[in-house]
Amino acid sequence: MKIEIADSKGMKILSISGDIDMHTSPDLRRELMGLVHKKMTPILVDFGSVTYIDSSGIATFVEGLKGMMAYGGKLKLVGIPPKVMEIFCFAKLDRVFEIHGSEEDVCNR
Amino acid sequence: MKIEIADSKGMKILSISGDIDMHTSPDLRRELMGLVHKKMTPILVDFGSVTYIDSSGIATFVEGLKGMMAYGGKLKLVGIPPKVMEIFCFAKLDRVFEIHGSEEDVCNR
Amino acid sequence: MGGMKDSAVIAVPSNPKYLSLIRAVTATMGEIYGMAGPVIEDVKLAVDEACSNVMKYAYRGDTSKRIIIRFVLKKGFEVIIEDNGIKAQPELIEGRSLSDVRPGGLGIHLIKRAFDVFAFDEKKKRGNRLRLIRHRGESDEDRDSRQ
Amino acid sequence: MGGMKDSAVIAVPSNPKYLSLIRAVTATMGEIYGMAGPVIEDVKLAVDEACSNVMKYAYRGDTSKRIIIRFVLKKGFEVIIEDNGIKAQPELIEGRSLSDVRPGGLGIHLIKRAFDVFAFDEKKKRGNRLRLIRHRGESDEDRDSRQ
Ligand SMILES: Nc1ncnc2c1ncn2[C@@H]1O[C@H](COP(=O)(O)OP(=O)(O)O)[C@@H](O)[C@H]1O
Ligand SMILES: Nc1ncnc2c1ncn2[C@@H]1O[C@H](COP(=O)(O)OP(=O)(O)O)[C@@H](O)[C@H]1O
Repeated sequence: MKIEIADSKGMKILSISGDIDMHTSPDLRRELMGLVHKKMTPILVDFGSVTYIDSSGIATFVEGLKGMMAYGGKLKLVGIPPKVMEIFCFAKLDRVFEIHGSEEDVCNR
Repeated sequence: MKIEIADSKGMKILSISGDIDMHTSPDLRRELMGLVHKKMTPILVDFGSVTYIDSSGIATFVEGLKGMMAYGGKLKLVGIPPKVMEIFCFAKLDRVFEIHGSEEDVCNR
Repeated sequence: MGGMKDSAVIAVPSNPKYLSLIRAVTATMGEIYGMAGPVIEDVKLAVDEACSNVMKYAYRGDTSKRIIIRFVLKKGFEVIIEDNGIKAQPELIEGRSLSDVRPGGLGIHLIKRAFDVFAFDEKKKRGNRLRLIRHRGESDEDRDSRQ
Repeated sequence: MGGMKDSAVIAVPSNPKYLSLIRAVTATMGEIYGMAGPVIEDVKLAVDEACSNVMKYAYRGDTSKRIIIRFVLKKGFEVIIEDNGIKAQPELIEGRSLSDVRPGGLGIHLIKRAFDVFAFDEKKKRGNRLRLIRHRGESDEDRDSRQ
């Protein structure tokens, strides 16, 4: 897994590539919670190159979202590939997160 | 590995996809030598979707070529991906086979 | 395979960096078994979750131990995961309700949607032996394992 | 990994259908070790060739036996392949000249271009234990292992 962080008009963009699992999610957690502790908003996470996610990855985003809700921040997830989207759906998180540009019919298979 | 055989103006086209290894090369051998025993020519092998080849695969094509030389048949290999081409080069077979549409500079790395 | 059953065994350190290896082996065993692509994804994730739990709960993060995973391809797709760590209390293992949004508690659900059998072997003295079995469907493709 | 060395072991039937598993494990171990992509390809092919030879020569095509492959990631990338088949005569194992065009004899060359050490362990009583080691280069990427 690799993470790139960019700035665009005050918006933080986190681009993730590769597998998110219990080995790599601690790095993701550090980056994401670093921004959350600084009360950044909005934070956009680009999932375009994510090849895999397990429950530790999902838990990391739930933690980030909860942290941001405390200060009214916005977390946007974009470009989630179908295989990964399917896990969000299974976890009933497709309505909890603000998800853009992913085929939601993956949830209704 | 999968093999599809097609006919085009008397030319036999063998399209191979997947991994060619000691498990799958017996199937390839059966198909190729079947055509060779019928003295077919030319035979065109499309490597476009081959993802891997080992020495058993290389040996199968050498056997096919030798069989065809006996009746003056022509064996043409097309669309060999760089990773696969590199093995033909290493085996010094890039000048032995009639290879079309592959980057030969793979051989001169 | 003649009389011998189709099986493979892998032993890896209890280090999360080996989860990618566990996934690669699971996926390839699924291919050898003839599973459809989406089923392979479910099974791969489930085995990853089960092994992550061994690392977290049985070994409490100690990365110097071993996990042994045996795959048996018979009528069903069977995965047996062994450790020498703290014994699990199967009656306490349960996923939390998915409508309760908080981190954690998803793994067990992901394991149980991919496998029909999730059972700890009572006979093992030290450590744990978790047996996961996915029965072969009419066609694994047709099977709708999603909730 | 603490004091324990980074290693993984896999045991598979001596059936060519498990070569895809052997390749998947080799490639993933290469990734974990930090090898560059083209090096992984060479090493994967070499391990496939060595295991194909075990199936052909040590077990003479009997698919009901076992092959055990141990990967040890230390200073070098080490692969130890064990069987219980017919003992190899290392002095008789050699690839044929590549300018002599005929089927066969390529495998040993492919193994030796990827690995610096190719040695049968004399101490093993029954069967064979082949040790392959690829030393870590300055950068595995820079290393030109091609002939
Ligand atoms: N191998 C195991 N050994 C002991 N306890 C376990 C094991 N696997 C799961 N558990 C228990 O079951 C609970 C639910 O597991 P899981 O759904 O994977 O979620 P999480 O690990 O995120 O809490 C865990 O919190 C843990 O208490
Ligand atoms: N594991 C082995 N046990 C016994 N003999 C072997 C083994 N590996 C290779 N050999 C011998 O070395 C020769 C060269 O091997 P190789 O280059 O792989 O080519 P091939 O198997 O196509 O002949 C073989 O023909 C065989 O005689």
